[in-house]
Amino acid sequence: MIKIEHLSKDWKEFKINDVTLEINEDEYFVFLGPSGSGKTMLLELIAGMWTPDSGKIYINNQDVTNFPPEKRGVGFVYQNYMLFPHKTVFENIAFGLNIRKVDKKKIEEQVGEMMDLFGISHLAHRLPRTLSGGEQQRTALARALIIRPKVLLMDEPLSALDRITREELIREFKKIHEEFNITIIQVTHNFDEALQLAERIAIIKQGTVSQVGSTDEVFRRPKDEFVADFVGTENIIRGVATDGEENLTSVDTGNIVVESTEHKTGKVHFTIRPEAITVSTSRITTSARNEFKGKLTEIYDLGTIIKLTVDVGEQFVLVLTRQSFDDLELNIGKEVFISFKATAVNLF
Amino acid sequence: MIKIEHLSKDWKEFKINDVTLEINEDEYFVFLGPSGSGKTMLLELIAGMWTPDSGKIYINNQDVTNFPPEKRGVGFVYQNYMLFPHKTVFENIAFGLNIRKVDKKKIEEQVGEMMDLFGISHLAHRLPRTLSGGEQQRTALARALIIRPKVLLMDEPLSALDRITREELIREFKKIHEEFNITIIQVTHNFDEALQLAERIAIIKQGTVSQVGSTDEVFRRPKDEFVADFVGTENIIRGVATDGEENLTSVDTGNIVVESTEHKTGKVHFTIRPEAITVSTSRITTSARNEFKGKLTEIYDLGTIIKLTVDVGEQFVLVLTRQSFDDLELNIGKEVFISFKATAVNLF
Amino acid sequence: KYDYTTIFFAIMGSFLVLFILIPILNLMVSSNLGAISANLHDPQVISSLFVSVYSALIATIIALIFGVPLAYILARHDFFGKGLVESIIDIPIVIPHTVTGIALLLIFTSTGIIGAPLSKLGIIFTNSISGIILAMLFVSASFVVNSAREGFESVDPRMEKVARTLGSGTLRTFFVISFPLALRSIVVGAILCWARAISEFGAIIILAFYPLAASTLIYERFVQFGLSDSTPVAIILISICLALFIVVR
Amino acid sequence: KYDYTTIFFAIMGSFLVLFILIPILNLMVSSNLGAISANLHDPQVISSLFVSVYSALIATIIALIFGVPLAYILARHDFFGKGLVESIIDIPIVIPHTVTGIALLLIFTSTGIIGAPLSKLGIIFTNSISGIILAMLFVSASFVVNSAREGFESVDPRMEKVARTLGSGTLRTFFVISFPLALRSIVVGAILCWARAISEFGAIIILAFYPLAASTLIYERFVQFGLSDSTPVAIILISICLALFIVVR
Repeated sequence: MIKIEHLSKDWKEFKINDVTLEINEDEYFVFLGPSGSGKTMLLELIAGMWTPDSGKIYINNQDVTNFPPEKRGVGFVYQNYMLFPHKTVFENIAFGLNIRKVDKKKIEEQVGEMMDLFGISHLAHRLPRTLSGGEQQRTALARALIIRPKVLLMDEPLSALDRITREELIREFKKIHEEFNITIIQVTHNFDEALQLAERIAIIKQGTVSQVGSTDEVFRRPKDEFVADFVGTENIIRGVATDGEENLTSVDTGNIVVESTEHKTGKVHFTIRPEAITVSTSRITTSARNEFKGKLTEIYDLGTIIKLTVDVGEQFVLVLTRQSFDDLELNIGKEVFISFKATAVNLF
Repeated sequence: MIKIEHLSKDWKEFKINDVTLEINEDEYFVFLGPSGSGKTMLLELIAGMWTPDSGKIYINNQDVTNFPPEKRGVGFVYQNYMLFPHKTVFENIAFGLNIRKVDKKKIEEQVGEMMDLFGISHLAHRLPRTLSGGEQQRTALARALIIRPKVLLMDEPLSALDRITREELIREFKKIHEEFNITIIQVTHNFDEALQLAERIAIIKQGTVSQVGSTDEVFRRPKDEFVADFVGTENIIRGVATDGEENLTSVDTGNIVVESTEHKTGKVHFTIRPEAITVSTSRITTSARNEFKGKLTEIYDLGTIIKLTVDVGEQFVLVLTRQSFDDLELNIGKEVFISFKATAVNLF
Repeated sequence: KYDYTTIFFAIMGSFLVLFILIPILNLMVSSNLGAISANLHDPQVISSLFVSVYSALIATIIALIFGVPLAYILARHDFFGKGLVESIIDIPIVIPHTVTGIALLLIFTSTGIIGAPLSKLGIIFTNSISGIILAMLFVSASFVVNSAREGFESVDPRMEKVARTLGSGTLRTFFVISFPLALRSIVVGAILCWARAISEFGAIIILAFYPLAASTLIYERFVQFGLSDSTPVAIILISICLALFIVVR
Repeated sequence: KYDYTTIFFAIMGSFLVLFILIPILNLMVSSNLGAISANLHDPQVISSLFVSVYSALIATIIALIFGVPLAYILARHDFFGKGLVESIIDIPIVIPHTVTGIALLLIFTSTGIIGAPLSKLGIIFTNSISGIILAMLFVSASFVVNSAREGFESVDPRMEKVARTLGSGTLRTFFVISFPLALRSIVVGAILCWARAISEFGAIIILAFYPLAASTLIYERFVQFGLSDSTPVAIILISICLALFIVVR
């Protein structure tokens, strides 16, 4: 549906460097990356707000690289709403139809429908500055969708909103995505947002695409240290990998040997997600290939969950619920066992 | 140690309204509140950067209400570091000693010690703009601590930093708090930060203190809907409370009846923290007084943990680890049982 | 409530405020209403006021026509030589007024490189309203450019980008979004431009002593009849300027 | 690469840039080096340049002494009447120059309310350097105040607050933190103030025709001997101003 080929653009401190990417029809796609990674510029390039230095952009198999924004048929929603402050909510939403010289009665009808859909009909004659953040973002969405774009581009649409409004809008985004048969590309730096919304994710790092895949792939198999660190894997440990028995790889960190089902040799990093590690106070027999005895060195009370650091030669971070924590009667210095499956050890 | 009595200040959109508060010697105290709640102004009032409209501030039993900042003996650290950009790291840290006309050799010695403590000795002759956020904040801390203040005030000191630096600095704050025998008051809008650092918390809401207590108290027994919502309790449900049997209170929501060990009658709200709810696929016998059968309606994959919504007449949100989730083989529409103890039901 | 430093600074600052305020207030009260009203019936005064007000208005309109597009370019684009263009726009502020008159006269006199061809078309700049407008435009155009630019810079370019995605072309976006949102700044710039144009004297006196502009008339009266005869005209002119200044604020 | 709207706007904008640039360039090349060098040996030219440069310098120093504290107050405090003070500081920009001269003369002449007592002390403002300085200070002081104020506003007040908690009093904080960090803006303001002072003509010619300031000399030469004799002096004066202007940029 959208095909980006070797796209590059260098402007001031912003940079897009040889990005190639394909986004499928009706997909909910998320660009995830830290601030300053160029993800907003990539989105604006798709919308035609910049001329790329090189590369091509196709929408529906049509080369739109040199099309101005008004000819691309994309809707755009910004973090700060960018409503026209001198126009009412109604006039803002009607803007795209007025440009298209749509019949006045039809405009009223369509804008009315849109306002109903987003529950903002009562705000029709208010000016943007009198609205809450959530109301403004709904107006911005209605304004973008009324021209029935093939693609909806959203730049950090939730970042300026409070937690409750954010969750409401996440639900509305999902609804829009289903009801409008629309391709959505959303930019965010918030991994939780990406997890809740995206079908596929591209991790953007310094103007390049670091990894593309389903949320689960990116989350469970981060491709490099940057992705792992960005998506929040806590355990990143170095070691030397050698072929082990039973088709497994043994990784020697100097202090412990960890087994993995992945294949790689030489100097490697491995990651294990905190929730893949089980903790117990006595040695138990399970199917986990990796089991180590160590000392509990740190306890962080994070409210909903407790985060522990266990030293078994290497430091491992793991999480558990408060109830499990209470049941195990853990305290600092206590001797504990940790175990994790060889399939949970991700090498790179 | 610090006593605030009926303190009020009204300035532009900022407002402090009749705040009375006591902070103990060597306590790590946190002002927690949403942005715009006036928590920074409260901190700046303690530092003497404003003249209050009314009320008194005592430090060490001395009325300092009309003292200028330079006479209060407090250290101050801002979110954006506020290093003097035309001075080197060394000169920044030495500033307070230069003002005090300390002997030049002594200054070098003391600044050297401070820089060693924060691991920034190699940056001594660099200008602030060439430093990373973490390095700048360490310099700001060293600058504030070198004059050995009785009180250290910190305004969102971690908000501008990345996750890893934040965790490093949290450890250093704890170290400073122990080693310097200092009272620390920190302002934040981040509940996790408060949980990890604070001995006691004051929740600030629109210029007033909404609740004061140990982190655990505030977290487990939010006093009103604002606090509950702000600290992130997900289950807030309305009902009518009546005295039940066995010295318990029964709360009828219209759809279910929940039992609580707290005492209140009439229209109430109750909260249950998501991690206090257990989910199972078959009815099990436990000590939990509240057990309901319902349907799993929503699953949110949050990475480390899975968040479920279960409809048992009322909607309950609960969290569990990915492993438990996999073990229970849950999917949307599945019939499940939830249970929670009467002691976990908080009425207000 | 305030510390000594603030009080000391406030006292120092008051001197400057009073130094500007007192001569103006003193001027306003230093002539009787009879003299002012007599001057308001003097056809020479009326005609000179008309010359000043009208020329300043034309200069402002020309400054708007050419200055607003320039301001938009400066607010939205980075290009090679941008700093140079900005400097050129600001130069008239620092050029001595009589030098401005000499520089304009050299080029617009009927033998000058621009004046010669135009004089064949019957457009004469020496001692004509055109010359006054020319001098005024030169010294005042930067006010329109700088103020309009500030106005355009305060309009988030992403707002224009959104309008573009909604189907609006660049020119239409300018007229429907950017211009209305910057209008306040443009109007302020136009009024400042007008006031600066009316205040000019040095360049006008060299380029076009006649037809008498109000500021030239004040000078002529002062030289011929002395202070008391020039004061009423000064009061009338300053009143017009201050009225407009208050509108801006 | 650029769309039609941008190109059209750029063309419109160029007119204004050229309108300002061409007369200045033309002036710079319109006299031979011989005439300029002859004028540089003319004691009347040298003395008039000295009067302008010196008076502008004194006016700038006075503006700094009183303007910087005022700028700091305006940048840091909100008080009743602040808008009025800001307006008063900006008023000289919109007052016609000859009106400024009349207003100052009325009050500083030897029979004026301030001039009378000072004349008894031997300080005379009519036809003296003091008068020229007075006129210059009136029209140029706002540049120092506005630029210094911007400088102080760019210094985060929380930086001053931190310095206070470290034991530094308000005056010391001003000199050790605020002033050094705003210095660049203050210097820029001072140079603009100096350039505006040197450019003044209308107020000076009324208050103090003698001693001849450079801009007055240009006018006198123009009236007595015509365009070609005033041009070399104009070139010398504009060169000084442009040199300083380039320093500011």
